[in-house]
Amino acid sequence: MTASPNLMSNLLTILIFLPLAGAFALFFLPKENGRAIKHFTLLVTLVEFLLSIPVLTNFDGATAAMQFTQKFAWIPQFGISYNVGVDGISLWLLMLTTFIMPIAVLSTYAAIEKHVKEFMIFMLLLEVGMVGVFLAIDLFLFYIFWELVLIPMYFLIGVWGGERRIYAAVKFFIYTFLGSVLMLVAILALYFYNYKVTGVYTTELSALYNLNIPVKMQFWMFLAFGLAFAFKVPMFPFHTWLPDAHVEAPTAGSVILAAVLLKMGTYGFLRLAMPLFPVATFDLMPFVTALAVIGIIYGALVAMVQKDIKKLVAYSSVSHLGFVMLGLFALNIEGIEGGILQMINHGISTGALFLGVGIIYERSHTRQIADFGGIAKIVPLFTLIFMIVTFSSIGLPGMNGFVGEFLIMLGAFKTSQTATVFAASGVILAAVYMLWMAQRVLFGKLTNAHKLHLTDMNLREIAYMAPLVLFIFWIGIYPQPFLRKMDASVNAFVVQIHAKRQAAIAATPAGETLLARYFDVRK
Amino acid sequence: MEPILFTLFGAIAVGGALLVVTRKNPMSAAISLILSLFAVAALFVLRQAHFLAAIQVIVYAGAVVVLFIFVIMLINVPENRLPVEKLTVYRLLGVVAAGLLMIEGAVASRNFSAPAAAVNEAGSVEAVGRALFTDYLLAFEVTSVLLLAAVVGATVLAKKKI
Amino acid sequence: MVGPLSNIHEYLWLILAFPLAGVVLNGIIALVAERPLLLPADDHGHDDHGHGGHGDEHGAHHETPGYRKLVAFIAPAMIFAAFVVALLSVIQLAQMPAESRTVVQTLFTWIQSGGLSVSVALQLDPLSSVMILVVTGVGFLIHVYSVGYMSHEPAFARFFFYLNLFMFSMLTLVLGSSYLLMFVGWEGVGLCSYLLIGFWYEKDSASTAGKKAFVVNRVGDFGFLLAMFLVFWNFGTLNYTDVMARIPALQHSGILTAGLATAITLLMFVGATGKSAQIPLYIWLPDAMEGPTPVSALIHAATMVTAGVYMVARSNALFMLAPFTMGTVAVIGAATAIFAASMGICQKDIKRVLAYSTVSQLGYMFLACGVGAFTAGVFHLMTHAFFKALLFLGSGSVIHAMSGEQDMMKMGSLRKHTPITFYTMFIGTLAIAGIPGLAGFFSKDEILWKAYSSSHGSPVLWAVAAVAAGTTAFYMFRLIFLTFFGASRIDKEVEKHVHESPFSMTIPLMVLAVLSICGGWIGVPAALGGLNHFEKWLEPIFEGGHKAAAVATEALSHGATAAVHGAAAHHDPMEFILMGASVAVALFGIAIAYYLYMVRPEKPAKIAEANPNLYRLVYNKYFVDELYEWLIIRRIVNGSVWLWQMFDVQFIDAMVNGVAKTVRSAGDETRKIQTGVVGNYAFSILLGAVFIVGYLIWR
Amino acid sequence: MMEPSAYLILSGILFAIGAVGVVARKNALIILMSVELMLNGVNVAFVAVGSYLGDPTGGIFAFMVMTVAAAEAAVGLSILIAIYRLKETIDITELSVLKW
Repeated sequence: MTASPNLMSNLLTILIFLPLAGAFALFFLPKENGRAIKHFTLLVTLVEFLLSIPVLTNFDGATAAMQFTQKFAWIPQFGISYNVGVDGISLWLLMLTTFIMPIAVLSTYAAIEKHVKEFMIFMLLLEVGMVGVFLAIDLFLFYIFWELVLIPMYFLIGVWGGERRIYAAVKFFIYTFLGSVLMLVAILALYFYNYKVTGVYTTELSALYNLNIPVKMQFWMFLAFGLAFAFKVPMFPFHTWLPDAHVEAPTAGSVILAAVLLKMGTYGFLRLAMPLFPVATFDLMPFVTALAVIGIIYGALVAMVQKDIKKLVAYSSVSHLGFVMLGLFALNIEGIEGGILQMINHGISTGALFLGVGIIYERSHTRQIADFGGIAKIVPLFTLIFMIVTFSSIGLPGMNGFVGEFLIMLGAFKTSQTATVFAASGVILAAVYMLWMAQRVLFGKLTNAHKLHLTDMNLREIAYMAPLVLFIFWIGIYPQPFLRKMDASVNAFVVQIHAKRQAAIAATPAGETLLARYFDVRK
Repeated sequence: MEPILFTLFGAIAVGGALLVVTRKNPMSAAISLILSLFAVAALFVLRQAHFLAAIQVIVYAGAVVVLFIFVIMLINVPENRLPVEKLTVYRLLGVVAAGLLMIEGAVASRNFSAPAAAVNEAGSVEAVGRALFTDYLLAFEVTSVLLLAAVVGATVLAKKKI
Repeated sequence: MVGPLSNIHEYLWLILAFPLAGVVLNGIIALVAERPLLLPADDHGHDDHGHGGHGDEHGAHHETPGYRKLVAFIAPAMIFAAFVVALLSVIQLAQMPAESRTVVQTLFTWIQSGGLSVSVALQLDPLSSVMILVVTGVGFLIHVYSVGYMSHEPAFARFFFYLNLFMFSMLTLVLGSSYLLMFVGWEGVGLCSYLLIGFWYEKDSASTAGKKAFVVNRVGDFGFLLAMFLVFWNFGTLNYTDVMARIPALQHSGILTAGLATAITLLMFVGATGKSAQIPLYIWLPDAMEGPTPVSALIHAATMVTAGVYMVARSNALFMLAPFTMGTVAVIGAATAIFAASMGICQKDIKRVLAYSTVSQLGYMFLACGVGAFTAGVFHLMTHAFFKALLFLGSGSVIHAMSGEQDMMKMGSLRKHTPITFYTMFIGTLAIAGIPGLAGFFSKDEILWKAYSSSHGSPVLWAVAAVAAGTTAFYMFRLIFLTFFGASRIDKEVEKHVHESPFSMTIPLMVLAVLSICGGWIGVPAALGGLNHFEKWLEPIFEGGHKAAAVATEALSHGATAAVHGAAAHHDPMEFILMGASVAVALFGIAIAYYLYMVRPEKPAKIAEANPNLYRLVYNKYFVDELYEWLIIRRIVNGSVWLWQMFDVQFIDAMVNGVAKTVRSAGDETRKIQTGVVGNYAFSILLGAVFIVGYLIWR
Repeated sequence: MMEPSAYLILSGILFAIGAVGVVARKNALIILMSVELMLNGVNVAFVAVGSYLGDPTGGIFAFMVMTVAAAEAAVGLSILIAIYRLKETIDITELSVLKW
């Protein structure tokens, strides 16, 4: 690749703002011409994806430093700068976002008929926010993008959703917004604390990482940040917005929601909550781990008894994201790499599941499991792909889900054996709910054929499912390229938080309890 | 001399004001308003603000109140359709609150004292005119715009059909 | 050897590559050629052609499409190629010195993260060589058989796609050089088992059985996974060779205690009970008979279900360190053997009898492992693969002849119609019953003897196993008598079509029959004057375990290993007595079967009538399925519904909505301040002014 | 010479009386007149303080207030006329469209 150095240094900025330019350009397309609008959006997202490939190929996996950084002052009075960069942690999430967007757009070709222009503008705005979140290395900038994501998704659900779309959209918005507000408070507190200590106003992450925040303060800030991210992930018991949002959202919305938006929560933990507040991270680890494990089992159990396929997949997300959280909070390389990989895996597998549900929903206009049965006979190709995706979601070796889950549980096992034992039972339950669903939808006697109007996948659908299936196998069989790119960053991350924690322990008087540290309770 | 005249015109102004807020018939209230305004104009004279006193009479008594009277006659609400107003707790509370504000105003102005050698020419036509066309020229011009807007607005609002 | 094949071990990967090529080719054919077939243009595709094996009633043979011929060639050919490579590899392995008979071929690094580094690497050693020969050999025969058996199946290519995928997974399982790769194969065969059991997915019972198999296997995998984690965090590796090599050091440093070994091995054994259908996870295997019969033969008799035994044998060094686990394995094995055998007595479905028999025989293998006689376990694994595959294929041939009928009560006198099937099956039955001279006798007898004589064994285990052997002989001969002898109870309509199967099916039967006779001769025990090549072949694998156990018991190397070998070499007269006893028990079982089903055929029904409750209990498999259903599944489902409806919706969501409602109603109340009357607003302003001025004055 | 506070207190009284009229009356015409009263009260304060300080600004402010008062009266009364045409009432308690 002979990209000019100029392009390289501006690449991330281009990636962030290209969709914005696309959205702006969409204003000038006639709204009657839905086809053209769809094609144009697809083109924009494809170009975005192609532009993100140089980031991947030129990314140096040997260093933990931020790469492709670009920085200029934005509000210098407050020390706020436009500052973007990518490292081994955000790299794959960026790639996932740019990869999943064209697929999501392609999936709307038949599904979205009304207000196509507005839909596509929101899709592109959403991409701006998502890419921005993963690339921002300035706290303020991060927050801006973080909030920016909410608005388009709110409209995607609220305008193009199902019957209870308004309820779902408002619930989604308020739920996640509540968390964001808490985070904003913590950001301000951190900002002023940093000023107090260093005398400099800055929101730059690299500067804030170096702070030695008092443990008590860490505790509360971690809670504030953590809550914001936990809402987004979503962790048990803050998950109830997810099934509603997923069920009501249009297919493309569900795909993006599952594939990328949820990852923003886990990414937030990794980028902000954990490295900024390492001591609190360690001290609250058992608590988070417990919630993660509860989420795994709870999500699986509740998914098992759902009657709506989309809701089932939504609850399965709760379970899978529980695995991701378990891995991240294993706080060792295996767990965190597994966690990051599992974020990607979940994006691919669950995204594909939602696409699959969308394919049959477009034809039959029902998502009730009971309405289907035996459709394998009339849609064999769909069945094949859906089963591949199902098994990927179950975590069958040779497919992507296994590598992630295995690393996660391997890592978590070192940290907490009990948690892992329970988490591993989630593996059993995953097989139960996915296969039960597959059986009831795909297999058995074909009873409802005339009502369902099912036809097998068309070329367009094959075109967007095929890359997902490819990656399902690629990550499953040869995950090395994926793992190697994140090695250095994850290594540095683990070393850093462990070192900080050790320092904090050394600074703590012997015999002081956790409670004492946080609540000034002396024995 | 000033205290006597002040007391006299002050009493007329307050009395007229009281009549304004207590009359049931708007026409009586309007007439009482003229009384009060004239008394205030007299007070302005007492403070050597001749220009403002003149304006007070011309603009207020001459224009504004006349406008009121015109409107009263124009819409000509029959006596029996005037709002019935009884003494309620809410009204009393309003009186109490206004009284409190008055007391607070009195307390606040208690310590106000003028500089010893005050030039009492500030309110003269010349002084006001000079200030108006130098320092406050922009404000003056903007005022004219405001009045124009009011004229247009009033016309548009009061028209039956636009 | 010379030439390009001078070192066949460099081509080990071919053993996997051939079946994989089959998978790809058959998959493409299935997608391209068969997909349009499945799409119903109109309703004519809707009639019930679910059972491929008995499509005769469809009448006239259509011209076999070309792609079917292609599939019929590719699938067995690939397996045969793999078999050839496997055979050559093993021959070369045998030429190497006994101590160095471990060949590892690393293909590429699979997962590397932190301390974990797992390569995709193949390991050929005596144990895996036995396994690959059995898997590819028997697998090839069954592929050939399937070509005939499935000839009427519309989804012909899909079937072989699955079957080749299974071979690939199974070979990964046995050839993988680390626990993780074993797990890959382990889950892979589970997947294929799921797909093949549910092959006729339109039958609800089939897809349910497939799902059940997968889920129950997953329960076992749960244990396997945890065992792997324990191994990794204590040994720092998942490779067999490294794990084995590190045992002494870890024992020395006190990390590898009996407790840890027990934990690891018990968890592994949980995995084994799932895969190899032992108590309490055996329940999926009988249901797995919903799959096509060749599948039952290949997966649910000869190969996949023995994976648990392979795993235990593979980890023998760890198991030997955990006496408690050994005891558990032995007891579970013995209990499964007798329990499953008793369930086999009353079954009417010919395949279900064989299924319970398989469970029972697997119990023997675990019993062997549990008493430390891993060689005997693996030996029985091999002979069982021969005769059980034979029996299943034979039953398939019977079913084929009977146009899909599986109920033995509707058979009888088939001997005349299907002589080849009869004779081969009869040989298989003799073998499983433990008649001296046939394969089953040697392996089973060795297990019985070890159950008695080994330091881990006991007379009780022997007695249980012997009774189970007698029971086995009884129900297997019951099967033979009911099916092939006596008066015909066949439907008149069906009887017209009864015929011997084509050669593609009978030849594999004959080959397997030969193997069922001779297969045991390589392991004739020394007591009978044999050389027991088999034990010598596997010795390098199992001596590690004995050494480790010896270290654990502080009785240092030479004494203990000598003792173990001494026991094998020592000719105990007891061995002959017990041998005789077990043969007698088997003959007794056969005699009872003869009496009940040949001499007095009306008697069994009477016995059943006389003990209705007992009969119901046994016939319904002790209601274990129902117990699980009631005790576990119903609880979990109801609990989940509760969690969803009550906890999720009524509690969490109610709280969320409650907050929203509170805010809303608060707004509802406060908006009433807005009266719309100007004076009231003015009053608020006035009040505000009062307060602000008041504050400014008196602050 | 008069104490300046006397003017200020008078101003306060006029303002308060006007305020009472605004708050307590229902007749829209009277409310508008009361507003004029309040403005007048304020004017008294402006003029008095301006003259005591010898600063013409007080007068200027009073002048501005008067202008605004005139404009306000004109617009307010025309609104009143429009409302009366529409609703046939000048009772502000009946003009509560903005309620809730």
